Amino acid sequence: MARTAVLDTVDEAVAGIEDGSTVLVGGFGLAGMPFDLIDALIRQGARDLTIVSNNAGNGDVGLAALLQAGRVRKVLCSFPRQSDSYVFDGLYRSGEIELEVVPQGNLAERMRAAGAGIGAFFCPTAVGTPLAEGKETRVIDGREYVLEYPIKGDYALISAHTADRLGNVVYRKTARNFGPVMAAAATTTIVQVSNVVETGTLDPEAVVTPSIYVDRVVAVEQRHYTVQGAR
Amino acid sequence: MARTAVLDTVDEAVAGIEDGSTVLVGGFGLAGMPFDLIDALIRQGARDLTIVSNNAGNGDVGLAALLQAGRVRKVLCSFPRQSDSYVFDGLYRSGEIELEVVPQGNLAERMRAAGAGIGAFFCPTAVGTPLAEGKETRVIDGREYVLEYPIKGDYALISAHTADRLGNVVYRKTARNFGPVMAAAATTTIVQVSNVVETGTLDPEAVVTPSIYVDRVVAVEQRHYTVQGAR
Amino acid sequence: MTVEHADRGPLTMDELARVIARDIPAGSYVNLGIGQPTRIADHLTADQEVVLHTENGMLGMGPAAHGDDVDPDLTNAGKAPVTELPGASYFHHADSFAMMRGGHLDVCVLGAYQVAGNGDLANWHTGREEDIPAVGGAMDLAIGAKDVFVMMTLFGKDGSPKLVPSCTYPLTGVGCVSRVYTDHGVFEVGPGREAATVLATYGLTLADLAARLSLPLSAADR
Amino acid sequence: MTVEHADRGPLTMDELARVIARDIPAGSYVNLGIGQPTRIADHLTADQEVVLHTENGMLGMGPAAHGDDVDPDLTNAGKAPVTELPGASYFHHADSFAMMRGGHLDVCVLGAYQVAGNGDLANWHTGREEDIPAVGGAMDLAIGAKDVFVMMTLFGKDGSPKLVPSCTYPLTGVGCVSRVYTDHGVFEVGPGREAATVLATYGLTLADLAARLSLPLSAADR
Repeated sequence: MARTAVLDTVDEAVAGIEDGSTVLVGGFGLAGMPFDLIDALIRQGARDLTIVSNNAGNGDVGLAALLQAGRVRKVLCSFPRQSDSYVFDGLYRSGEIELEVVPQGNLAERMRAAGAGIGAFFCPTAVGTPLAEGKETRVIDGREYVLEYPIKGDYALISAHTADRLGNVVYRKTARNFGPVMAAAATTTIVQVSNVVETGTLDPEAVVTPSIYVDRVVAVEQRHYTVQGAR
Repeated sequence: MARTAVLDTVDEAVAGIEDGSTVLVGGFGLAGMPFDLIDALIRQGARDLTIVSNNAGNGDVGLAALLQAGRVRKVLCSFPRQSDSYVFDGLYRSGEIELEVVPQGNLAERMRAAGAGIGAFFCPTAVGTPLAEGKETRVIDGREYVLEYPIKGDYALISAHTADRLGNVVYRKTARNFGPVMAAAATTTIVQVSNVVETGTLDPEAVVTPSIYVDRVVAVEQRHYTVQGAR
Repeated sequence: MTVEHADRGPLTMDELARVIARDIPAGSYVNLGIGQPTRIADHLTADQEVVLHTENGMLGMGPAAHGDDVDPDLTNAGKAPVTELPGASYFHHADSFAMMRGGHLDVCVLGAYQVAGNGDLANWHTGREEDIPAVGGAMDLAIGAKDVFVMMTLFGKDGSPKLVPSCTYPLTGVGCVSRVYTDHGVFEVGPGREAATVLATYGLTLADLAARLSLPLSAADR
Repeated sequence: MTVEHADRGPLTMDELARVIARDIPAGSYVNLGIGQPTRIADHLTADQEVVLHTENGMLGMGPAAHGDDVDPDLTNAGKAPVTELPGASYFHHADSFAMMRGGHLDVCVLGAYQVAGNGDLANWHTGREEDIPAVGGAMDLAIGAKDVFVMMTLFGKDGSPKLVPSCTYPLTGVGCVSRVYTDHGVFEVGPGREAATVLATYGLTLADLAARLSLPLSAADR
């Protein structure tokens, strides 16, 4: 990966994201959602994006705002339909966006496989369900499995708690969620954090995403939002 | 898994290990080697064991002592031959022990698959080498992979640094090595630690092996040994 | 012997949650699905020492958070704010679902649209064309615990049974449910059974249930 | 243009280590295999900001530990005591090999018995019946970095070349090596090439090398 760049603005952090890119977007609902990087991506203007994220946006912020701006061609996610996913719902019903529903654990494991150099894996999830239709299956040791392939990203946008200047990252509580998996699954990983600290400050035993997976870091002001619904 | 048992002696900790069991033994060379549990296993008497470990014993302590006691039928490991692996070498040359050599990363990933419920995975390691002979291969996205299967353990013997009474575990430095992977890959996981602390003392962000993977914990006195060669 | 509680009405959801809580073995690691199963947490006793898993990446989840305890970085799988108990640990999504898929959880309790006598589960999709499909962790949870319990009403709003000979809704998992807890009775189901075993009834007799359900039932042995 | 250093002897292993160290791009994540490649660390400069990976579970490995700094819990892949640099991190074996196998390391430098012009590598087994096979992380390392360099003497003790048209020893990896650093010259190799490109010679001319090696060589373009 080469040295991690510690940048001053989110706009520098998302520079160069090409039209047609596959972008992994962290977060589970609002926890760990990289709002500032997404806002910058909207300003940056890349379009025809494929977004991989657990959800398909809440209210009209974050991912929902990116969708509303018409930049997204396709969404891979586990749970698009939420009480406040009206932006996605509208685009989907009018046929303006493609959807691939992936079980949440498969979403995580398929990205893990991409980061770990695994070509494909036999997974017990979804056997015998509509989400396994058309997929290769095999019985191993008496149990049936479905063959699943990696999901790689061109970019990952992640929100975390603290990074050191070398690019090591730690998260906070359940906001960790998809961050470490996406960081390893993308060619270029961009992380927004609340704090950038000197290298040597983080406990080496407690680093969650080692710097090798992190290409760009940018500090953002902590955002206050209510837990359910829009900020 | 049910509640983790915090035991007083290593002999209680290894009680019940049956003849013919597959035992995953942590450690990379001497770092993270569960010496006290292995010594207890020798006293316990189980035989006809299959041992999965990175090496096949150093000097005449730990795994080497277990081998010397004639309790091991087969070893799966990545690197049996070392400067001080004379016990294994002798048994192997006289045909008294079976050996399956597994590339180190495959050893780790195959145990990871066992713990993660993956039926098999396509792996790029060893393609075109003698260690892939007779194995299923497949070209995915232009790259060739070998199909690898999980390695499950009946028991795992692990050395770690600290456990809380609930069974959460943290390690020290590179002695972490195979511990977390083996803990998840075994039906019954037994961990020797230098310290048992009250539940709530470990930082939840820094727990490496969550209690769900740990069945038995026992505190042992810290052992002083020189890094290369016997203690 | 099936325990028949015909002298009372069906269980409320809260009473049902208490029944399930009592059946969860001490020391278990448990995932409570979003919706009704979440209530079970309120009925687990401290000396059961049950550890709750939430699939977004935590063991040792505590009760719902209120007021100043709300932390946007600490939510459950339903995205509601929760708290952290002593002995908690955090991990990422791949590790969290590996924990489930690897069979390390003792019990998972899920809601359902339908459960079949062979243990098939349907709880993710109504099958209606106009509904946007959304699966979340349902399929991973369905195959991911040693015991998968279902908590649901026995009958739908239209009176049709939700415990059925064969699911008509799209499946979440095949043969994965071992026990079905409902307001009108508790049932053991699973692959290879000739009949669902009725462990208890509430507000109806075993005979009443047999008349209203179209799958074979049998009384419990003990 | 191949740089010919025919007016001097072959490189010592220490000089060779310095040559390799200079060629490692600044900011790289690098794994140095056990044996000779370990020496390269001594020649990396601070402003290169190279981060060393050791496959037993660490990034940010520092120099060898001596005396009171020896910690039995902190060793490298050769099981020798090492130190920790600021910004280090520890991880378990599956994560460590995922890091390699996933192609995240920039450079890996390995020793070898033989390298072929097509990039095939043989460095784990002599192929002799009586030798106990032991592979360690060799096969994972061979396929696990963006660039795999080999550091070796060009000729064996019996004078036979170790850079060969085709490996006769059991393979470690297929077409995985991109560059071969030896005491007598530096070569670019890899799948699909008609000839190994000679970047530099030491103690011999390009013509000398062509005479002593049995694989096709070509001069460097620039």
